[in-house]
Amino acid sequence: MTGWPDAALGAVAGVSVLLGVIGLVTYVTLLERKFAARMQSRIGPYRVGPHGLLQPIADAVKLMMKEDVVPRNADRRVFSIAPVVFLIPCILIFATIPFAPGLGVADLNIGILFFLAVSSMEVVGLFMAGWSSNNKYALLSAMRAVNQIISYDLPFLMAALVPVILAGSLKLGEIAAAQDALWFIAYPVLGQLGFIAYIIASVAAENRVPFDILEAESELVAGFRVEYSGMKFALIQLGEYAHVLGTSFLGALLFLGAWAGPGPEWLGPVWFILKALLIFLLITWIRWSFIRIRVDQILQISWKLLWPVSLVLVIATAITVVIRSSTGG
Amino acid sequence: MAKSRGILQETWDVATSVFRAMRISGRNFLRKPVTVHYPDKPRTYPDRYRGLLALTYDRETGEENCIGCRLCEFVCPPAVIKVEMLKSEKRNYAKTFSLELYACEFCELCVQVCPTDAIVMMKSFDMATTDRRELLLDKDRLHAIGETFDASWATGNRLRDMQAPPKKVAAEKPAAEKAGGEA
Amino acid sequence: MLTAADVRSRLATLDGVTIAEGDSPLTVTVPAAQWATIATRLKDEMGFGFFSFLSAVDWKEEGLEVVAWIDNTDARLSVVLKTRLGAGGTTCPSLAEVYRGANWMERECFDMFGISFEGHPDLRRILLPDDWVGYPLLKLYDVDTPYPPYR
Amino acid sequence: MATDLTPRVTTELDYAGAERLTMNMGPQHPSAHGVFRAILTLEGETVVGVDAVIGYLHRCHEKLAETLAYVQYPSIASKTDYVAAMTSELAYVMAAERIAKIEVPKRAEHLRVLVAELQRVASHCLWLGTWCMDMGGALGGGATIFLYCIRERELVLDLFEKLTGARLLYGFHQVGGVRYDMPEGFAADCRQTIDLIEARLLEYEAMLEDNTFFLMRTKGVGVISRQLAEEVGISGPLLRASGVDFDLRRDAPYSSYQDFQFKVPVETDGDCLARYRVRMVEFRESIRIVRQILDGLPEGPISSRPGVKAVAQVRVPKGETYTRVEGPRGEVGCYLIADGGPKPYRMKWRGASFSNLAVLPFIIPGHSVADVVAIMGSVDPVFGEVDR
Repeated sequence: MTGWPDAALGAVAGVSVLLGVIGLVTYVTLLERKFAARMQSRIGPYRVGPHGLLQPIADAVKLMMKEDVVPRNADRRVFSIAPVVFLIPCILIFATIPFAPGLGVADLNIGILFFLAVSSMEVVGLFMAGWSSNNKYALLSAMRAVNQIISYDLPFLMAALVPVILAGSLKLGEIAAAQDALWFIAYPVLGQLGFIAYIIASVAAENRVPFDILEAESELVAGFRVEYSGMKFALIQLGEYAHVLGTSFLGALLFLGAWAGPGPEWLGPVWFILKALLIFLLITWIRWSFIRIRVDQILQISWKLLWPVSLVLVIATAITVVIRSSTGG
Repeated sequence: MAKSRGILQETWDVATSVFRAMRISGRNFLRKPVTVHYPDKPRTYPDRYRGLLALTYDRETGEENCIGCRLCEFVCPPAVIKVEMLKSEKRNYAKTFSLELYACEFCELCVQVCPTDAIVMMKSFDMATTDRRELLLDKDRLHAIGETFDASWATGNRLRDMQAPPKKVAAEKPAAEKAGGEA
Repeated sequence: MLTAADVRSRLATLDGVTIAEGDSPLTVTVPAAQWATIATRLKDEMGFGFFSFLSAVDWKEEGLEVVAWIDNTDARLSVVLKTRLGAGGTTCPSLAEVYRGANWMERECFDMFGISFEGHPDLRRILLPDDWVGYPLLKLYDVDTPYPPYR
Repeated sequence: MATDLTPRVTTELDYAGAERLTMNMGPQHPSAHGVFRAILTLEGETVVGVDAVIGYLHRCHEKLAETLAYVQYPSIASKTDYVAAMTSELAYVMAAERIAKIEVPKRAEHLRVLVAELQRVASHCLWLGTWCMDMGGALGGGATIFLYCIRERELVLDLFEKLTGARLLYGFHQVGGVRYDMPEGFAADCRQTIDLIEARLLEYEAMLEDNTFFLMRTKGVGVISRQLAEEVGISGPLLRASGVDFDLRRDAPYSSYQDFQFKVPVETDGDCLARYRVRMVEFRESIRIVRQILDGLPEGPISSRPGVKAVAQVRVPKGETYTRVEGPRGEVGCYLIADGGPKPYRMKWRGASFSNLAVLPFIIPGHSVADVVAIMGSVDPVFGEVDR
């Protein structure tokens, strides 16, 4: 076995996943806009292309052509690399996701841990962006970001652990394969509760309404990205949506049985993407239905409600699995 | 959140309220959107729409209705109308008539006071422009606008008829209408 | 329940207070020196707690007049307090300590008429820019007074 | 219900070690509701001091009124409170009528009440929407409720458009009556609209009042005590939410409010939720009044004086008066001094929002930044009226 073909294959897979993700993310914004518009009795993007289908491209071109403004008193270097630092973990989370059996960049042994670890790295980029902007809104937002993401990564982790325990593996491919017979969302009680906890925690970890206090455009204008414009803003936006999408994919993988679905095997990835989009729409639906809550209340919900509940859930899952294996085996 | 209620009750409340709010937004998702694509689909204006201002011609003789009496100039609250009178033998004319549409507030007072129904409002507001000077309307342009769009219901005589106490209406209405048609 | 006649009789005993005809509202003219004390009495003793507005009128040669309108929301009585500052007079005691709402109203009055309210905690322009010259609502102030850099 | 009405005002916080941050909120800010600038002093996320700066929209209406005649000013008066133009026009016109002792025909009085109440519905729609957007963000559920409210407000504006031809600044009132009579089919449209809005109110309530998140954001936030409310002179729904049972429509009836039955909602909590509840009841009461008017609208002239023919047509004899109108935001007052000519000698415009906003420096300290926008929104200021 030579190293060459493997490396080349890895590079090709990596680049194609990257491009695929970027393409998907741009169109997911359109999906969200259309969905939200319809929910609000509007029509949404319509002018660019038939039914606004070219709108994301127009947006991207517009953002690329915009002047790149750096505030005079900003920390120039940090300000410039912050969007990249933010974007990299958000894209990197796709690395471990298998889109079909064996079809992924790297189905690591500790796939889910990699996912969770990398996805929480985005807070570094957030904080860098907020701090270096030399803007008080951005600074407040950065503080809130650290607060919130740290408090919600724990319940997020706990919720993600439920399927891990049920499947008995940290490898995402095996978790998906374990759901061939029964999707974990259909697993009595534990599956549903785990799914709900997962959705709540992911909404919060992705800073979406009602937990979008770090963006909070009505109080902090746009939070950490208030000073960004042009391409850097586009990168941040891309990262944010990539993160949401990544979490949706993980959700679909953990609870909705990933590529399992009727039809031939090559339809697997399609099913997977559809399920991920379903979760994305659910998150969007939540986003456009609630008002935001205050930072102290968000922390309260996390530490007093969600964290204990998810902990109990994990323990219950563990006990169930042990009982099942001892009785069944 | 009241502290007395248990954590289960609280969770249940949150869950049901989440469900209810999402049901409402879901219900609205199924409704038809209310927005329309405006320039593609023309909007219907009510009869009394107060839009662009215009000067009118007499339908029968083809003469200008404006007699340059300057009543509209005096009554205009933001003072955007400037009229100069041209004295003539039979009747007077407006020598110049300018209207600064960019400062106009569409209060319809100029229409209201006009004795000859010369100035009216149009059922349109389509006059977006990138140049202020295009909104400084002179007499010719005001006449041209009057030819381009549909006129609203309101004219000076009609407005005064509507407002006048009833005894006057009964006596003067036919006369007023006649006068409005002739002048 | 407090009636207009009660208020009238209780105010009539005070020096320098003249009460005009008519009960709604009760128009009470007081000397400027007693402006704040009478307002305090109305508020504390007769329950006129609701502060509606405070403004001034420029009577040209006769000088400025300060007007305040206060209500008793329980008895539904209204009192108009008036005081003349005299020709050329521009000082008036402040009501800001009595009614917290007078704070902004007096600032506006200072802004527009140049009346300095003595005892006001924070008397500065409120609606106009800080560098504005003149007091627009005085009758002597011309509408077209230029304000650099505008116009 | 025993409620602690002491406001959450803590100008001196317990700890003094934190570095203070001065933050300019506005004049360009998504929830400035126009052009309001609050200079906030923060300790962490807690506001410890606020300096409100207003005047960015100042047009000196009071001087303007001295230069415009009685027939001209009503169409400008609508620009003070541009969200509730009908009520501000009404205040001015009533002041002139009261000094000149001009009778207004019954039909005109009823039409005035009709438009005032429809205006209240429209204005409260806008309030609810913008307030939710303040709390929920333009990219979240707040925007959804905002758009629902705007959707319903548009229907009322359509009615006004049918009636007067304008959507925002109407110029509907004139001294002696109103300028426009109801067009054909207006009553039926009106009924249909208010029925629809009444049904949609239930949806708003399902999205807000039943929602734990909403209660968390509003309950106990921005408490205005009864005494503070009266002293500052805040009025309208805010005053009633603080436990003062005072509504000018009932307690000092103007126009023809004495002819109609309606309930005046009073809440004692004085917080944002109480203000919301008062306004939600007012919605329904306004709709109820509109129904009563449509049921019994008298026939007759709409103006006791002939329509305006010239600028100096209306002259008002010497005299002075103060008329107050219960606008959607509270007491809109016009203190008018006439000197016998076609123009007033002096006019003082009491904007409800001006006094309502003056309460902010007293209640904001002690709250967090997120609460500032919630309180601002619940006060419902319209800056045309604040700055006049």
